[in-house]
Amino acid sequence: MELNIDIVEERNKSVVRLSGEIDVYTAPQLKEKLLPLTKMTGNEVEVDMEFVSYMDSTGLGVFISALKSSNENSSKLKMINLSDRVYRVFNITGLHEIMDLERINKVER
Amino acid sequence: MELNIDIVEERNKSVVRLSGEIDVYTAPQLKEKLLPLTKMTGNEVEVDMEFVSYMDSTGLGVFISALKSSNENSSKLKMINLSDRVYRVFNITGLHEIMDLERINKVER
Amino acid sequence: MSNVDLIEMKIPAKAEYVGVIRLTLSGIANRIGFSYEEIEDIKVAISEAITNSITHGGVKEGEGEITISFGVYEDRLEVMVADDGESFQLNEVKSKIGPYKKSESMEDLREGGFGLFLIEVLMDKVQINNGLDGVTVLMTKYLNGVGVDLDDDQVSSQS
Amino acid sequence: MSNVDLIEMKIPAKAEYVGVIRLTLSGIANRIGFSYEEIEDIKVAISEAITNSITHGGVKEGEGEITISFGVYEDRLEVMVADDGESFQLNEVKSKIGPYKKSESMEDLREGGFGLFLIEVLMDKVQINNGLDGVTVLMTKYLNGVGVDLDDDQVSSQS
Ligand SMILES: Nc1ncnc2c1ncn2[C@@H]1O[C@H](COP(=O)(O)OP(=O)(O)O)[C@@H](O)[C@H]1O
Ligand SMILES: Nc1ncnc2c1ncn2[C@@H]1O[C@H](COP(=O)(O)OP(=O)(O)O)[C@@H](O)[C@H]1O
Repeated sequence: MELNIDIVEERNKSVVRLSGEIDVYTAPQLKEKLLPLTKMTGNEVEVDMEFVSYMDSTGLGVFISALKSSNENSSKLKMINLSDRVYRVFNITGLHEIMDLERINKVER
Repeated sequence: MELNIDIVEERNKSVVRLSGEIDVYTAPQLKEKLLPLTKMTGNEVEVDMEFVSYMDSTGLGVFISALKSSNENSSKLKMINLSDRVYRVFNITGLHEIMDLERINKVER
Repeated sequence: MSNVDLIEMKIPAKAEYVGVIRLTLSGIANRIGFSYEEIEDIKVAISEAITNSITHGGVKEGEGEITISFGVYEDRLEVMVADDGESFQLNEVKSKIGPYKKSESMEDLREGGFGLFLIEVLMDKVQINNGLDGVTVLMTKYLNGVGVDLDDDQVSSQS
Repeated sequence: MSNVDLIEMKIPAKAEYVGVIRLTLSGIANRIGFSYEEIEDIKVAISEAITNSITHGGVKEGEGEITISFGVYEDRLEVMVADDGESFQLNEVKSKIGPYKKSESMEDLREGGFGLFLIEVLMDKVQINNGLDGVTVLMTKYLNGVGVDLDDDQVSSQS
């Protein structure tokens, strides 16, 4: 019932490793850590979601504002290793059409 | 929140493999399956508790009546692969003194 | 013996307790016999309803109370989420929710409005009641995944 | 803002719901910061209290209701289990419970009576109230495992 957020900074790239649940309780922490990374021009932000066991619309909200910010600041946002469960939430809401998503063991966008 | 009870009959020996939780909901099923095995004279009843994730006093009640029955019917009752959690409940209540218990990775009686 | 078991919970309107309700729900849904996938879907739907009560209920964070009722039937689960906050214009809101549409430009992309939509997609039947003293969301999920229309308003008549 | 969060649950007095309460409890205790071992201990204590309400509450299986209240404090968890069944002679019972004693012969070995004893050992503070309309067990577990005696009767005054 917590969300661990691990950030590794590489050259022009930030890798964000999440593990736990993204809900109304944890989404604010995620937003606070993720948004600054998308504000660095030219930065490639890769969010590894392999160990995200739960996500609802509060998570979508965070990724939508991160996407907007990355568009405004010419950075890139990519979510990788999405489980079927997590992908399902993006997919039902149609957001898979505008987000750069890579499913676990399945390449899609 | 269920208890799976698997019984393998060998020569003069019954191996009972439990997995799940032993509580007020599942204890009656366990009693129903375990007691008849202790009623066979000379039978050796071995209960493998490795995958028991939870047990409370309702489980103790079942094992006490099985022990009584095995004493009356000259059979043997032995519990093996007890996790620390499960052993703790026998231990606190002092029942480890009269039961044949073998802890997981630790030999005791 | 009645043909429904009612489980009622009251929690503070605080974000940190949504996860607790998900755990309770998983136990109840498991008892009824829902699959892992179905349980995960119901978890999202209930979390959305509770999240709305917390964020839109109109109460200061931590001051309101949310009531969650689980109606356990043989063939279905009914979940009611009720807050004691402000009501809202359902029709106005309904015109705004739904999936992302390609026509939306990136700049206008809304960051919310997916919660009620997810509830509708993930559950078989949804009923929203706007009272003077808060919003009540009644959600039904059938065991076989098919939303048969039966006379099943036992929980709703309680609200 | 008060310094306690109250979570209240009502369940049918049926064996199948004890596991649901354990799940809820694990979420709440985890929030407070209890260790895995401590959470498992509290699970046993609460299950014992609910089991007693189901089996000794004097109601026909499936007809009574059990109320479980969780009082979430910074330094402790208070859990109250209350049934609407019959009361009992606490003093008479107290003389019978306890751990197994070597003096007991195998034939006389009691098959029950370990529930209340486990509650007392596993929790830091236990208070049993015998009302006219049922039994209330109030259990407290402190975060650091030490049962400091503070003025902490907020939940009990509710019963
Ligand atoms: N419990 C509630 N109390 C008051 N208003 C609500 C409630 N639930 C939903 N609403 C209204 O419905 C709108 C749509 O909700 P939803 O689809 O969950 O999206 P979001 O919560 O992201 O805005 C909310 O913005 C709010 O105006
Ligand atoms: N909620 C309750 N309602 C009525 N009697 C109770 C309740 N809880 C405990 N008791 C009484 O206390 C006795 C001891 O309980 P316990 O130690 O849990 O052992 P057991 O339940 O195995 O008998 C019970 O046998 C019963 O007589």
